[in-house]
Amino acid sequence: MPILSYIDAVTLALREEMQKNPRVFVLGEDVGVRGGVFRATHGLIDEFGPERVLDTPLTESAIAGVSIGASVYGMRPVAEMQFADFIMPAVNQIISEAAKMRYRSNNSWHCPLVIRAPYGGGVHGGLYHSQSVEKLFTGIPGLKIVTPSTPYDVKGLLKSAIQDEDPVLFFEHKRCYRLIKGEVPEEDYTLPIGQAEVKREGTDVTVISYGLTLHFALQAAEELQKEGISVHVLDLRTLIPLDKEAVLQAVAKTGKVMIIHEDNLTGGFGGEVSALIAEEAFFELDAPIRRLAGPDVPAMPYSPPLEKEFMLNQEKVTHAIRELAEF
Amino acid sequence: MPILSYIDAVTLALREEMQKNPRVFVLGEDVGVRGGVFRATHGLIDEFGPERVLDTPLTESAIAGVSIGASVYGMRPVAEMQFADFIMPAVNQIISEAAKMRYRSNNSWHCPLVIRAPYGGGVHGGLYHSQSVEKLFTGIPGLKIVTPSTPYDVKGLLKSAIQDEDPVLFFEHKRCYRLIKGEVPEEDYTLPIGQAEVKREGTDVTVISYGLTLHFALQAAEELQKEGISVHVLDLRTLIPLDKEAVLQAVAKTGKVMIIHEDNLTGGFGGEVSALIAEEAFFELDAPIRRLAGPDVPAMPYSPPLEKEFMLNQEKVTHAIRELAEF
Amino acid sequence: MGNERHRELGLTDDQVLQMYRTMLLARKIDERMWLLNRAGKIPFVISCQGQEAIQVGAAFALDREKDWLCPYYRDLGMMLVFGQTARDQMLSAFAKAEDPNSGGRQMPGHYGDARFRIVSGSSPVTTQLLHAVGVALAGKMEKKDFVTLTTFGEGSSNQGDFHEGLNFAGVHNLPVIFMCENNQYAISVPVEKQLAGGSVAARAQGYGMPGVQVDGNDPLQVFEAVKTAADRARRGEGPTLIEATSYRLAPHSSDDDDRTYRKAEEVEDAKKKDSLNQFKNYLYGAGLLDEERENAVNREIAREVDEATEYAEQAAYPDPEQTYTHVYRE
Amino acid sequence: MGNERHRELGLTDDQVLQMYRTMLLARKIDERMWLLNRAGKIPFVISCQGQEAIQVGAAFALDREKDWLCPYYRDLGMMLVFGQTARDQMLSAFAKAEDPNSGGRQMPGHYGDARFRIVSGSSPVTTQLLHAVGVALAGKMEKKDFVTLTTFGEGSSNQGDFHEGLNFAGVHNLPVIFMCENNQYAISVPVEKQLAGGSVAARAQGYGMPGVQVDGNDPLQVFEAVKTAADRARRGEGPTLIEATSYRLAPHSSDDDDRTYRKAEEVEDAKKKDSLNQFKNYLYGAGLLDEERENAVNREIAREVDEATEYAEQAAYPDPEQTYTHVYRE
Ligand SMILES: Cc1ncc(C[n+]2csc(CCOP(=O)(O)OP(=O)(O)O)c2C)c(N)n1
Ligand SMILES: Cc1ncc(C[n+]2csc(CCOP(=O)(O)OP(=O)(O)O)c2C)c(N)n1
Ligand SMILES: [Mg+2]
Ligand SMILES: [Mg+2]
Repeated sequence: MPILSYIDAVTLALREEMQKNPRVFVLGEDVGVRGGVFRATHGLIDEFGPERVLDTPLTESAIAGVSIGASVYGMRPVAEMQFADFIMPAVNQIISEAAKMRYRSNNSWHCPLVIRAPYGGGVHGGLYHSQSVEKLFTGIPGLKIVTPSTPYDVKGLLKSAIQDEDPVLFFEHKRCYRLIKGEVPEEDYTLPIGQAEVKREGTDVTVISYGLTLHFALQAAEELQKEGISVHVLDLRTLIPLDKEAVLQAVAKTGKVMIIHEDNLTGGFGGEVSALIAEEAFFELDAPIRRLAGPDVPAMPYSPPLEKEFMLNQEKVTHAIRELAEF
Repeated sequence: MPILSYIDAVTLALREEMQKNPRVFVLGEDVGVRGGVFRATHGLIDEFGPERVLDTPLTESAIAGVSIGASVYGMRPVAEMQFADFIMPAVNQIISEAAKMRYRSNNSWHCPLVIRAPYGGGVHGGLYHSQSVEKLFTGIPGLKIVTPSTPYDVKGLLKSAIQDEDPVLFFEHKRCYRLIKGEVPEEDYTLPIGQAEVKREGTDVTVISYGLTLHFALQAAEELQKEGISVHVLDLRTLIPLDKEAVLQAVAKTGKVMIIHEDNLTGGFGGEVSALIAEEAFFELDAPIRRLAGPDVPAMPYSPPLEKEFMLNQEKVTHAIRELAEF
Repeated sequence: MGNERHRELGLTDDQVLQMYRTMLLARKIDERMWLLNRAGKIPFVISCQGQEAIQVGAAFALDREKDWLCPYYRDLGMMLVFGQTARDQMLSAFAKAEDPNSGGRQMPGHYGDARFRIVSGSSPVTTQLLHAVGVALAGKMEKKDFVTLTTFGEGSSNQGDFHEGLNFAGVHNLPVIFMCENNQYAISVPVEKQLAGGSVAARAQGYGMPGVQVDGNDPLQVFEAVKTAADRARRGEGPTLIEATSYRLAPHSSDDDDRTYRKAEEVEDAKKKDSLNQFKNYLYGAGLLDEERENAVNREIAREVDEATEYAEQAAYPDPEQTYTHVYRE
Repeated sequence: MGNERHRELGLTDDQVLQMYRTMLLARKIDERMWLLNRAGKIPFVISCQGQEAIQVGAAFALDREKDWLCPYYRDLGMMLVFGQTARDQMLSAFAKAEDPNSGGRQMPGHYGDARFRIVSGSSPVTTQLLHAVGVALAGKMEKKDFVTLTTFGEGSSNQGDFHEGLNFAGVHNLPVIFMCENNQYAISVPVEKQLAGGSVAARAQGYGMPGVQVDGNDPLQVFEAVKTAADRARRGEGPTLIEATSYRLAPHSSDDDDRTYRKAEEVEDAKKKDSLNQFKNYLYGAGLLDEERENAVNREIAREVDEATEYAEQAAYPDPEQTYTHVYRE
């Protein structure tokens, strides 16, 4: 199987879906000739022409709103927000419009669109090119939220997102783009949205995570294995709909739970996962539910020592899991 | 002490602060001659003139952004979003700008502004005049989020918000506006932002809530008292900063916790409160942590039977608490 | 007013009578809703009164078999032209299960009807402009020749989405018509405090598209402007901005009290220009209407409104279980 | 170019020399940053190259003791006029604790300096226009006579906040100057794909304010336009929109590769119009500069940039604990 980077899996999924369905098109800032500032849409304009690879004006609300209109008509727009931080001007269109189109029309209309957005830090992006914004949308019924961590999952889930009949926010961790590589089958496969995956089996501590921090968890698990601590790692992959069954099963495996994400602690999705567990798997628990997350400051600063302080890493994760294991 | 309605307490707090500080001014849609569509700014234009009671164009991003600029200069704008649902176009200004002004300027600049917004349902407002939007902002460090439930708290907290040196979102439950009345001292008092209050002492079940549902909890407690169930009711009053100490103490009181809010269950602030408890008061718990909240649908429908189904009420709350008490 | 104007515009006598009838039907449905509201039977009304000429004139200029609409909450007249009935309106007013717009989920005035290519709208103003641009983009991509019309108030024209929508449509030269229904108030805020420069149409130039101002009390002027814009759009010449000015004859909604911000005389003055009277006079002048025929139309419409009201009042509410459906595809 | 133009505008010989010197200093700081970036010493640069005349010309037209700025990320030249130094820029480039804009928290180019009434900016474009309107509103309320200048790119002028800001300023007749620095690209997207109608200045009419187009390679033209706008604003006559057109001589940022979307020849052509050369020639023609004096200026600036670089490179990073401070008032 070919080894692809995380971002190449994005491009591949887009290309395959565009080849298959002429109604799929991409739009966003610099997605055309430039191929995207991260190069996620590289080469698509050559293959599909400027009509299906649209450079839009610098207007996120329009990118979302026009996608809604086009998808209501029956197209399959895949919009790019250049950085997840810049999704903010589109919040009204996403929350008031996309999320509610089906519900408010009593199922007469729906808008099958995908919004891709690179999120997360560790790339010297400073306050506004490093944010995790998933928490803004996980509480909005009507949206699906996908946050893959591996190239394999990226391809399968992005293809599912494009085929989905409801609006999907597809958050790509930008630090993973070139850092994370993995096997990606050449064939046309999809992965179901709403299904978590056990990325590592273990018996002492259950880690629940997604995105970049999932990799820290896997590295930490490897490390801790040497100390005789066996870590069970669940990759949520999709935040909404949340795979509750998988979460509860993962908790039952060890009785000790650590939820990890890069988004700030307070209000982050970890709270939701924790609340689910505290309500539905309370008697499986052998220890308090721990969360390890970005600090409660407005965003990740630019200066290297501050960025480092904000970001999680293998060391911090290992330390936290070890502590919980010893609880 | 005079008995005031919840909305009259809003008006009174505004008037007092405007009298005291000439740099306090209000702005928003229809806040001038019309006195606000709910009449919260009624009479202010007569007392303070159109320069300090500004009817703005129909542009929420401008209302927030102009308030930021004015407050950076040193004014004390109190902006009204006509309905909390219409705060969405202002999300970029609130999250990217107001919340981060102090942090990003390393404390050189700050923006002491207040954004008031009527939220919540039960007023035949349909999908877009009934939403609870606090969950969009509780995960944004740099903002303070206040959600009072009584006229007394409204006056004290709104005055604190206006005097605060940081941006405050002040969410007023619109169903409370004329429904909830209470004693409000005439003197100039403030209440500290970030302090919860025990609104009723009890020993069997702890209810943690805010806004309209707090009143359902109090009514339910009254009812359940007759059945011999003693309910402890904590009113968060401020969501951010969260009064963790008060939450943990309230949990310790009974060991059984029910968190109630009108906002949707998933992603609602209840998840955060539950996670706090599951991490820091785990060994105080005698039962799973329960959440009772709005259903996970996009918003509250208009048709009476659907609105009723969506809304919590005393009956539903009583039932849920009883169940937990019997656990 | 020359009484041959409609023929010069290519409208038959039957068509203008139909226009008048639809304007009147819209007005009468609206008036009935206020009565129902004041009687405590429906919780909310938002009114088309004063804007019927704009809505009906515009809709008649479109192709009702293929064109798309992204309307706003006052467009009752337009909905009737495109195919919705008095009964549909009343089902919506009573929030009954059969309401074709939303099954009773949305407040009245929140139109949406897949049968007639009317895209579902929300309450936050001006968002629909971008949907219209998106529909138009899709049409262009699919090489269809329909046009998309979207409407909005003059207050709403100050929202960011207006700017982003017109700019996008201009850059991509899309077959979309932006029509502002300038009724001179945004709730209590008059145009002077709302709209720098005072003219919505003047903004078109900044997007390289025609900006047209018409008398919104004259359905034929509106018809002509929209027809021209639609023809232009179908020829691939891109978008047009139209500003049709009239006056909001009723309070903003049943929750409003307009006496707090405008004088009764001002409203009375505006009523003198009421498009319904003006257009009726035109039809009288053209010999298309006389007292007898007018009475017949009035009776017909009254019956239609009565029947619709009765039906809707009797109709079933949605089942509470409907609260939980259609969040996602099922 | 008549070589007396600056005197006609009320600028002394010293002042124009100072303008030139500041433009050059900005360019040289910018060039050094690219070198530092390519050498791996700083992670990011965003450039003012090609826009120095706009920034310096505009800033000279303002009152540096009382006027307010809400700039954007390319306004290095403007920052220097208002009081920031080469050292300040380098401290920011190296993200050191002493960076006056943000203590190293923000990327370079994210200006903000309370000493000089420069409001802190963010990355999301166009938000600062509304802050400028707010500052201007506050000034008007407090009966001050300062003006507020805000700048932005032509791509950014399509954001909703542009529209809402100009409209608000127009309605309230506020002393604010909106200046677009049109460098013809928004990253890879050229004006034609960005800006319906092709002109930012043309949009002013839609807000009832003057819209002025000037050659952004000529600091004197920019000076004149901003001076006129500032005088107007101080007289209480309200806002002005200015579009100053030049060209972005460097890639969008150090993360960009502009060869993927524009031809080398196009950039070369633009370089021929480089404001630094043109203005130098003007000063030569006016007898204010000769080779000797030019060399002296060059040497001075080189030293200034060297010293700034050295200082900043040696300076301390913020302490990691700084991650947690100033979220709220402490
Ligand atoms: C984004 C948003 N803000 C506020 C409102 C509340 N609101 C409803 S209608 C209205 C006034 C609209 O005025 P205009 O656009 O002129 O339309 P009109 O009602 O006069 O037809 C306002 C402020 C809203 N619906 N959406
Ligand atoms: C809201 C938002 N969307 C996207 C970006 C990413 N971005 C940064 S600069 C830029 C182009 C800006 O172009 P223009 O306004 O012309 O200014 P220029 O850089 O050319 O000076 C883009 C798309 C951003 N900073 N903010
Ligand atoms: Mg209006
Ligand atoms: Mg540019």
